[in-house]
Amino acid sequence: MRLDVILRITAKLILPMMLLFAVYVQFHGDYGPGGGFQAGVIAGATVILYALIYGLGATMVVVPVAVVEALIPLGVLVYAATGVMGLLTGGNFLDYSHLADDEVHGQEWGVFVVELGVFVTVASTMVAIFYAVAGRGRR
Amino acid sequence: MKELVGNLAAHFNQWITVFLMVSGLYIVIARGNMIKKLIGLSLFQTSVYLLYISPGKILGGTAPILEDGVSVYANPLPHVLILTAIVVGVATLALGLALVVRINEAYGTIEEDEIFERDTRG
Amino acid sequence: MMLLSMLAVTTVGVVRARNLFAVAVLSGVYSFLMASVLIVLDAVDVAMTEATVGAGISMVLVLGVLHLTKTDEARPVHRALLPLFVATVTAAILVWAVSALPPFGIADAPIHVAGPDYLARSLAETGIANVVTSVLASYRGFDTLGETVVIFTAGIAVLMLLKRTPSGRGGESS
Amino acid sequence: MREHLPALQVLVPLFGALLCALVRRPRAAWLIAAVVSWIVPVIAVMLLAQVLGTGVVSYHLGGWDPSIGIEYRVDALNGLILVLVSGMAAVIAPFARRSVAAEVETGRVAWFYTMYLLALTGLLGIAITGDAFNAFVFLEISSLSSYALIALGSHRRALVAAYQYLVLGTIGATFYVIGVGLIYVMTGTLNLGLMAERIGAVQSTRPVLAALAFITVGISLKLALFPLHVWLPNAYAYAPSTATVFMAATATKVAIYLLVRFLFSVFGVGFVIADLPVTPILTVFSVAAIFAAATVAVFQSDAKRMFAYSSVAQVGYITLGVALATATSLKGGLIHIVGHALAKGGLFMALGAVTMRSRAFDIDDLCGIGRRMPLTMAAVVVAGLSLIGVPGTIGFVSKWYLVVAAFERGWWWLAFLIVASSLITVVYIGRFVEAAWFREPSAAAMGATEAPVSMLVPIWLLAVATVFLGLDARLPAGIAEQAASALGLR
Repeated sequence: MRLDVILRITAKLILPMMLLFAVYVQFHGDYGPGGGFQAGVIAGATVILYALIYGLGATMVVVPVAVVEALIPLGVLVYAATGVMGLLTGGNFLDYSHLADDEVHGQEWGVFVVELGVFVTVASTMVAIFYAVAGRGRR
Repeated sequence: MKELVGNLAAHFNQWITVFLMVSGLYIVIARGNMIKKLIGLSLFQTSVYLLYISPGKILGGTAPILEDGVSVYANPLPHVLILTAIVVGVATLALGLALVVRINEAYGTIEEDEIFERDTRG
Repeated sequence: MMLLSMLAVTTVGVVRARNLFAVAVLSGVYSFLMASVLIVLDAVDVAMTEATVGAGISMVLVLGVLHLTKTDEARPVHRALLPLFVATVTAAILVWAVSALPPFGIADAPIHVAGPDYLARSLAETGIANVVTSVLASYRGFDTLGETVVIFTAGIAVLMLLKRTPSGRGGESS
Repeated sequence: MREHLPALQVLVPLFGALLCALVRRPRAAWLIAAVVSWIVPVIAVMLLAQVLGTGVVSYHLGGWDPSIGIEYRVDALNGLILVLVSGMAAVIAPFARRSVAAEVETGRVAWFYTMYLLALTGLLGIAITGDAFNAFVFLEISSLSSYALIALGSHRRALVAAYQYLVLGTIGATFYVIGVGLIYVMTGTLNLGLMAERIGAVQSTRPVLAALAFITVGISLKLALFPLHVWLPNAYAYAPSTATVFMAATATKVAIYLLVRFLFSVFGVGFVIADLPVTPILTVFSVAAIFAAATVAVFQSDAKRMFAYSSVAQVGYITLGVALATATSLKGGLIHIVGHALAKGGLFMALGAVTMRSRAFDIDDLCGIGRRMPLTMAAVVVAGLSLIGVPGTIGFVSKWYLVVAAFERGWWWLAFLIVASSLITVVYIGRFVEAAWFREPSAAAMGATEAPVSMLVPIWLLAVATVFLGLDARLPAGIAEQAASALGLR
């Protein structure tokens, strides 16, 4: 049990750091290595680590299954909808140039939102697969 | 012989790439264990990364993140392609492993020979 | 070169080992070595992804599934002549082809000369310094949309196969 | 909106798949799938009309020039494929509702339609794209969703079939990526059009030759060219009926399109056919497929497996049309793509209806089923006649062009083989029809009743189409001719 206490307290310290790192990787993708996919993997891993330490039940309260499963298509939807915005603002599909007043800003916005969509799908897929495998158990 | 050695040095990374690829492919075809096959498959896919990335490198260049004072960068396009390939690879692996779990439940084994045996018997 | 040789050695280990845990761990080692090679080749984004995916997700997935199945590989009952033949032929064609590729690391290889000049355009057109990001999300954004759809497909497919549904059977086959 | 049709062609099914995954209700999911399946052929027909009217349609995704971005490019060849794939989807939609409800458990129906729409997205994406790597991404979307669809079959062998397809399909896709990578390193582009322009300068270098080999083998795995077909019979036999119909009618066809695109557009007819022994090699494998697979089909006891082996044989006719590489032969191959999609789609649909009503798969258990389900089984006869190539059906038209193409080359033995192979088709179709119509009903057949209207209409639509296009093949022949001449075939 003592080990368990150490584990729980260490986890309390590490998990927020991991999430913070995920956020850093997400937003720093414009200037250094990283982006939605890598950040999504880290965020997903954070939830999985939480589940390993605090148990599946506790995790499913914080991150409910239904939410996770809805987020998988929502991430793709955010990406594709950004593309359609390009189409509606007078460009081609996935043309971000007209999303803001000038083209460069439009591109920056487009890339930002699109990476967010990738993040959502990647993180939620990882967690959903983990839930499904964990719910299966050994037979 | 000298030519061969010269070629080996110039293309060392590509020769290794070929070795990795073929080893992965060999595991996939030769082995009967379904998990081992999948690992071989991802080895095979991973080795392709080098085929794309190493021609993109320029000696004396740096990573394609623009900075003042640097003029030679590696070609960014192969990197993007391989990022996509990595994702495809892990997606395939996940689906394959899910199938293995279900096969193990349905047959009680993940060895191909035993599965075929059980199917023909019953 | 050291790294590449280590990669080759690890691969031999993966081929030979029969304990699947060992194979899983070795493939994790392989991924880390691959990531190091990729850094040497200036592909930092790819290296980061390979490390998180190969040594992270893949290994967790394999270990998780091994937990549900058994962990030792059976000895093969038949001889592996055909696979050896296929592998040898593939290797021969690849070596034959690859040894005629342009030499490593030169700047006037066709891939650079004929290739599109993302490096010159990225900052001016998208304001993004990491050219990999701008190519990924904008110039070839449609590939990345496809990539996200691949993740979505795999995610739903795994759920469909493994999740127990309320209606009971949990996908057992009769 | 008209200029955005190429993007919408792929986006409509994609959004449909996302909605299905969000809604999760079986009936709503079917409705979404049906609406999507009826919109996509409209888009495809409009695109094809545009191509035939004003020439090639090009669409720059993200507004970037094809040299740096991704281009969608529609000409007569892939316009035809788009119409075929989306048209088959439209016919399958009404059939799917009852069949899926009967074969897939309720909790997974919405996911089934998600996967189905993703497979459709993937196939349309491969067909429409003008970018070699983008084709790989969409190939994987369609492949992954196909593996999942097959695994939903009710027998445990469906899982093994899906696994085997996954392994071989991934090897095929990786071979394709290796090939594309080698060309990319030599030409510096991924755009198919630019590749075609630049490949001339490096066409006889070793990497490009190896790329040709890798791409051909890789795609051949996906299109199930004998002897790389081993995944197909089990996959078709154990997948849910709707999935079998969809894959048999579309998936291998799109792979064949990709092969044609690479051989004739990218590498170029002059190089591939004149300088390399592609014609003899591909001819040998095609003829082997036609005879070996048809012979195996004769000895199958499971009806679905029998028609699955028949598919391997029919793919042989199409690749034969590609191998001979003349305008006439490609016309034969393309018409055979259409004809086989219609006939085999109809046959597998009829089998799906039979499965739903009788729960039997073996031909011996289906004896006398014709008396209980006369309308379904009459359609089987019509579609079977087209598969054999009886005059008056589209199957005859395509084989006619193939025979003519063989004579043009002076290969009279090949013409003889094509005609002779039809006799094997007569044997296995005849065996099934004889059992269904002329034998005393078995226990399973006695319990069956005629298929519901929602299944009969699509089945008969396809059966009638094989006859209609058999009597008047001007439309597909005209499009195929334009496609062949655009590829530089004479």
